[in-house]
Amino acid sequence: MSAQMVKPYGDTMNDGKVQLSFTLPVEWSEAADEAARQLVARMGFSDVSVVEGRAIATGFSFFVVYASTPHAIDVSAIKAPSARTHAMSMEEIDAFVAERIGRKVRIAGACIGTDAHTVGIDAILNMKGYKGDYGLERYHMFETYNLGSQVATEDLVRFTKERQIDALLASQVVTQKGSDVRNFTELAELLEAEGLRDRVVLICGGPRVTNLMASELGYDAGFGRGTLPSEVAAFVVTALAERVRQ
Amino acid sequence: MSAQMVKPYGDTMNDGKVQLSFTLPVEWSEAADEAARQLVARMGFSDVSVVEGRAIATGFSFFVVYASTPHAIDVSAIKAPSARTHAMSMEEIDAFVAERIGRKVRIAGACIGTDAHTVGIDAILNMKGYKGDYGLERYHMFETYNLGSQVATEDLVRFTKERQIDALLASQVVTQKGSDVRNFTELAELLEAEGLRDRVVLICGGPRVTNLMASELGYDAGFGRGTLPSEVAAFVVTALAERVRQ
Amino acid sequence: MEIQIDRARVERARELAARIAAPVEAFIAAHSTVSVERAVLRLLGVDGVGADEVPVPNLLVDALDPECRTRGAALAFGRALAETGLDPAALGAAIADGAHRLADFADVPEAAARGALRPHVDAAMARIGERRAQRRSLLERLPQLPPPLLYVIVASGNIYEDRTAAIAAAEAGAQIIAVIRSTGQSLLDFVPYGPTTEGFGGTYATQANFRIMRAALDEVGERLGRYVMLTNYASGLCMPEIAAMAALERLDMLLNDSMYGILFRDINMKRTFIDQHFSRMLNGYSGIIINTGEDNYLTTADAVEQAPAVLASQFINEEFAERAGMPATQIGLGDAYEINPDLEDGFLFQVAQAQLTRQIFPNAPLKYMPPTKHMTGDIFKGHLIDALFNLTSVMTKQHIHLCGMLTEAIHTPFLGDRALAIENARYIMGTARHFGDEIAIKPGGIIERRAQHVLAECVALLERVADIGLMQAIERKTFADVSRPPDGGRGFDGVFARHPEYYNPFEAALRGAREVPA
Amino acid sequence: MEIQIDRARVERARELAARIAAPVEAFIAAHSTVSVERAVLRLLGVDGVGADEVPVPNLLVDALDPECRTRGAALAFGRALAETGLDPAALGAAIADGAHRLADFADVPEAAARGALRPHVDAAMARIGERRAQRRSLLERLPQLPPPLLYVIVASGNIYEDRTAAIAAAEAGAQIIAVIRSTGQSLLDFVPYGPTTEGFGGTYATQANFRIMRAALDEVGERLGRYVMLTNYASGLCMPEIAAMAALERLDMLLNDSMYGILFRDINMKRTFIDQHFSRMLNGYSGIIINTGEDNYLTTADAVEQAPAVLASQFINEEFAERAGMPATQIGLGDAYEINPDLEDGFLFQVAQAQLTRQIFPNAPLKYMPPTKHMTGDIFKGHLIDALFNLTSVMTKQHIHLCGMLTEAIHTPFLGDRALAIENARYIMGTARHFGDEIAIKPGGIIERRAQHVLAECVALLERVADIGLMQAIERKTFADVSRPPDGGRGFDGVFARHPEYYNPFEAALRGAREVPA
Ligand code: B12
Ligand code: B12
Ligand SMILES: Cc1ncc(COP(=O)(O)O)c(C=O)c1O
Ligand SMILES: Cc1ncc(COP(=O)(O)O)c(C=O)c1O
Repeated sequence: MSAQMVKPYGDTMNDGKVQLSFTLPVEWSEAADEAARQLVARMGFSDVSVVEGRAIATGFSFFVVYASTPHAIDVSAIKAPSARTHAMSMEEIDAFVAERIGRKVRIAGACIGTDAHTVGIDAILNMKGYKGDYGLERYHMFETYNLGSQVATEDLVRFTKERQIDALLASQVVTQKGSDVRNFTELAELLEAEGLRDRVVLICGGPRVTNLMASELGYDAGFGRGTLPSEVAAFVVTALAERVRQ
Repeated sequence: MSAQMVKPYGDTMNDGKVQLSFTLPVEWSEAADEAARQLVARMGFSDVSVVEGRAIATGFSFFVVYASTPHAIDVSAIKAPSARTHAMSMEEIDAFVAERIGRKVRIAGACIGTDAHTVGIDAILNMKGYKGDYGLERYHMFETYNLGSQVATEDLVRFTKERQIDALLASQVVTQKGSDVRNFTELAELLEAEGLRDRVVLICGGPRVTNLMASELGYDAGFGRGTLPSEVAAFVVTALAERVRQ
Repeated sequence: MEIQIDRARVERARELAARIAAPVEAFIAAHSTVSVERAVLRLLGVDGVGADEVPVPNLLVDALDPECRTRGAALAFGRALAETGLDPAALGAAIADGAHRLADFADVPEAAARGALRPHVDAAMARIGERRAQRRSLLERLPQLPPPLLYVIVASGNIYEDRTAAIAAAEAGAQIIAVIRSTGQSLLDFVPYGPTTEGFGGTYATQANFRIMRAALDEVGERLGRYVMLTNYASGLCMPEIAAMAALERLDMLLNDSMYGILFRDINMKRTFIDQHFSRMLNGYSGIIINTGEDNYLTTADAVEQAPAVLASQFINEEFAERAGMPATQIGLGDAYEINPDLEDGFLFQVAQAQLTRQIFPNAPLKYMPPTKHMTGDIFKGHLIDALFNLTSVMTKQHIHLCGMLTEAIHTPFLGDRALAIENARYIMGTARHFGDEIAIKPGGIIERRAQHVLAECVALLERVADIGLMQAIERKTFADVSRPPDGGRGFDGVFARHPEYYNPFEAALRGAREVPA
Repeated sequence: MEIQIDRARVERARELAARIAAPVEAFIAAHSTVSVERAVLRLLGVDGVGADEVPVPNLLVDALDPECRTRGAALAFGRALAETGLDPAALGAAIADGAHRLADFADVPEAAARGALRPHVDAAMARIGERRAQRRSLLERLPQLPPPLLYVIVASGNIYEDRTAAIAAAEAGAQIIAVIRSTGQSLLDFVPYGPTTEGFGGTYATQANFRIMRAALDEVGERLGRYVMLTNYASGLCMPEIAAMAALERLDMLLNDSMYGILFRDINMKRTFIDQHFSRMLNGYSGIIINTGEDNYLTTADAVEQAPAVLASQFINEEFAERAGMPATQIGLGDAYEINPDLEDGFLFQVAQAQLTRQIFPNAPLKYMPPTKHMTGDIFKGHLIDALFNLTSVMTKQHIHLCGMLTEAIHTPFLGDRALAIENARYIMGTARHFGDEIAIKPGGIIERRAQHVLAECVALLERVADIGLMQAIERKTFADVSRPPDGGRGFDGVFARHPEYYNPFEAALRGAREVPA
């Protein structure tokens, strides 16, 4: 594929226009505006325009800036395959499992670590589903376990072993101080240590998760904001069917 | 003065947090989000988080990003003196002129080039003034000429010569394609060429003008957004009084 | 939602507007302008440019001797048509390159001239009629979403970038696209020619640009299943010509005000009054909705104080438009959301003004302009001011809704800005869709008192104008705080008195078609 | 602005709430918990930590043998006080380091114990009374701006960064600062000690942190000429202790709900009911406004469907608070703006709910929570959703207004986010200050019908709960779609039946002071 370099677009191709905003811990003055301008210039931007600068508190000023970046990115070189590619309906998926796997698929999901944000994983698992798309519990050919929130990775791994889980779904919504990456990594390593990694389709999800990040963490797939249950189901069964074939 | 390095402040000193938004001329996909992430990383940011990425039209996607910049700026080294430093009331200024200059000061203002945005320069000149601060026409010791909009620099220079203007106020609101800088420069050069530059206090203004930019363009002062007439008046009379003294 | 207003005051305002317009109309009837004549030639089929890019219609009208001009360009041109047997386009070209001179045909009898014009007049009327019918059938097949109709501007200077931007905006939900003109085009006494790619703060209005944009919007309209309207500017020295071009290229709206050019562009008032009349006759027939420019009173002075002037201008614009034969449904009177955002209860005043306008002009497709003056570099706050503007619009059932841009104080809109602006309008207008229907305004409260005050002050203002006459009133700074002398300003040299035998074939045709009151 | 609602239905709901609360109250009266006992010790003056950072109140209560515990920690402690002659702090320390054992004083007569406690009980009551008086006089001298009172959170994890953030927010216009607790603190069965700088998604609630923040806000309040309120969380396993600490450090508000911990933190229901009662007795006396947690129903399930549950919970919270002796003016019932922004007319539903709550609880300082669930990474749209939330709040006269953050879906607020959020609220609430007073709601319209529907459904729900009993109802998933068994959940082991001779000196003192119904 030939390179396809793109730059941010304001109103003309390749103008490189970007909007920025930030707070500086300085008292506002015209010099503070100038400091903001020089700071953005130092970041490598040109045509820096500080369009707003004002005091927001004693010792703090807020800025809005427009500027042009010289950087471009070759979009043809981006490797970020989506996990959401196998579009299938619930009925199709059930039929697919019946035919290609020939038994119920066992799926377990949990919000791991100290994270208590279950709404996202519930949206994937609960009957009701998400945005009109039914959750995995509703699939005839799935046996679904929702372990809830704040599930320790050890407990999840033990459960996986005991119940011979086929697909494991881990959720992380809190991302502060990298807790999501830490917990996901811990889970993958523990599965590996227990010799279970190859036996499960391992999936992570959450609003900041990307499929790329998931594969870097050793997961089979990652699902981000707006994921629909059927997208996850389709991925799981396709991946399982491939293993069956091998 | 010792160096005072500051970085953008999110919620902790020196976290370097910056918000960005931009459009890329690419169809939205998860790979587009990744392209946005890599692009911002290429700009030199770390901890890049693409918190929003979506199609806004065929072939265009919009992104909101949070990231940390490694750059800091030494605010103690910023040289950007303000022109708004001599706080005086209208009455004080009139008294100052009477005492220190001893005659009425002749001031001319105009919106130069093809710019027709007179609201700003009118705010400085007209009786009524701006935000409760009277305009220069109201000062007893000023003789004020408002030449209006779209005034060619030659006409303004001719007028300056004919009426022996003491202070010249030029406004530029339209900044597209650098027209403001071009027009301001033209005016300064023409005054120079006519040998008038040293005889006038030369001031520029407009929403994107800074005092620093003004001095780089060879002006005595520059006034930006939110300028009050009395700030301009105070600068003019102080500068004139200094010339008288010299 | 309804405000109690004194209907007698509204009646009185309309009476006064009629008294104000009548003498001006008499003046209009006795005069013409170079731009009216050029518009007539354009309608007949004259187009193209000669040496130095001067448009052929200009070459022709400029070539008329003063006496001949007073009879109208049509007669002179008709004589040449009769004699040469050429079609109008070819004849125009021939005159432009010196192969013929209009003066050479002075002896051709007037009846022959009229006869030679007839088929071309009929053809033009038919073509415009077709455009109008086409719009109607497209709108039936590809219905728009219910109003407020989201309207955005494109302004890159390059018609091809504008096209990209317009398509993107339509996809995002825009229903009307306006191509902003390059700075100062309104002061040019000619219309530039051909597709253009270099404008300043906007893109030149040319017939070719109209065509490019119309084609793009028709295409995206088919794809989206809803008709996307196209707008341009007919203010300025070439008002009638742009109205003619817009009619031919099926634009749907035109900025067109009876006084804007006088007050805000220092165009001669007589020139403006005559030009607006003929352009509005054309707009009426071509089904184009005009957008008046009352928002300009609010951007240049205090919006709370200027409210009565806005209403007065709306009455005057309505009156002039009706006298040119326009139905209320094509008179897009302007208003704007320009009150200082930091004024306590400013929102209530905005609601009062918007609802007052809605009630006084129930059939007008009101054009509601967004906050501009008080927008700053604080794009976050700007987005909020736009949100309350959007809310006011949907509450008071405005018709043409210009989407405010969070970057208004910064640059002409980026593609992404437009997407955010449309998102803003769609969110607010969806979540509060029927809010206006669900509430009643408290009798005697802040909102109602404000509306009544504005109406009362407007009547007082119109009384003063009616007393001294509109031209005098404009000279005496009654509007927008500027004084314009009747014979000053740009374009006065293009105004001339009609000879008793003056002939403009379209005037009669348009009157016939629309039964314009004489 | 007023919605027609069926007052009989409101009466009925209150009757039902009383029927629901009565048996629970009887249960409460017969039980106590470890946290209640620790709170008693804290009020007496016991503080500090022993080995392994275990708080002294925990060491003491854990040291009581089960039988002795049923009579209340006060008696055992009183015996030791009487015998040793130490003051409570010194005695606590002595027991913590093993110099004394509570069991050693079992023989001291009860009357002596009560006598030894008396001066310390009086001193605690006096100190809390002083704090309350101090608040009142500060509020007189440094009056707040009129409501909605802008409330923002700080949540850096480090009390000193929080202090910086709080001062900045107050300067920007915030009137109430809440320090969000570190994740999971509500599940700790002790209160951490001392100033803390490492929290996760929030900062630990400790008495030292309360003091640091109180001092900072008092200082900025003096500077700004308006009192700035401080809030923290009393929910969780240590509700009574935090209420005690907050009373002593002059916090102004506390998150405190009669069912939140049960439903959303899986805390044992008996523990919660007992704890909320004693903590509310304290809150009542200390003048602290409680904030209930109905917003949680809306963030975890569909906001349109959950509206009746929210109202039902408000009635139940009101009833329990009144039974603990709280006046209506201290019962900050919760609500939230959580309807899907893309729902047509969703804004009308929000207005209906907010106005309904306002009318049913006219004297409650309602706490209005911002949109959170439907906030996304699109900060521009998020800012708009917050704007309509702000508008709804000022229209319906909410009292405690949590400012929504445009970055809600992204991170705990940055300093700049808070400034933008406050700017949003101030702009909207200024420009639309009296809008709510200026409009009437259409009878029988969408808004009114929605309000009536929610009320009717709420009554139906309360009928069901009254029939089966609150504990049973919770077990049967009546609230928030979760089932909690009466003896399940965290902290059940800390619940115990009172001995007939159980003694809690503050219960009597608080009842005396506020004439709490028995
Ligand atoms: C609701 C909510 C809560 C509720 C949670 C209730 C519950 N039972 O889940 C309550 C009130 C309890 C809560 C508490 C807290 N919260 Co909270 N909360 C939110 C909120 C408002 C919405 C989250 C949500 O439900 N989104 C809706 C769901 C459907 O979206 P989703 O999670 O992205 O899920 C979708 C996809 O991501 C994907 N997905 C998610 N998981 C998975 C897993 C798999 C395997 C797959 C395939 C897909 C998938 O599919 C879903 C459907 O498309 C967010 C703000 C926001 N708007 O995002 C803050 C937010 C997440 N909370 C936050 C914080 C800090 C907290 C607290 C720590 C605050 C405190 N100090 O007490 C506590 C901590 C609790 C804990 N121990 O984790 C922060 C996190 C900051 C960060 N980035 O780290 C946020 C962003 C708010 C903020 N700005 O401060 N919270
Ligand atoms: C009002 C307005 C108009 C009015 C102007 C009426 C008039 N008589 O001035 C009208 C409608 C005519 C107009 C037309 C156009 N406008 Co205009 N307009 C604005 C608007 C909304 C407000 C400007 C304003 O009045 N601000 C209020 C005054 C008080 O502020 P100010 O100018 O900053 O002045 C203060 C200070 O800067 C300072 N100051 C200013 N000058 C001077 C001089 C001196 C010596 C000193 C000491 C101080 C000083 O003191 C003032 C008081 O504090 C802005 C958007 C915005 N919100 O800023 C767009 C804006 C300036 N316009 C714009 C454009 C593109 C145009 C047009 C080209 C559009 C077109 N294609 O037709 C035309 C061009 C006209 C022309 N030839 O210049 C762009 C400019 C983009 C850019 N950065 O280059 C803007 C930013 C809008 C946009 N986003 O597209 N406009
Ligand atoms: C009626 C009308 N015409 C035209 C314009 C555009 O300005 P110009 O005169 O540059 O065409 C405006 C802009 O505000 C307007 O309101
Ligand atoms: C009543 C109540 N208490 C406490 C909290 C805070 O949560 P935690 O249980 O972590 O203290 C909330 C948050 O929504 C609440 O509504």
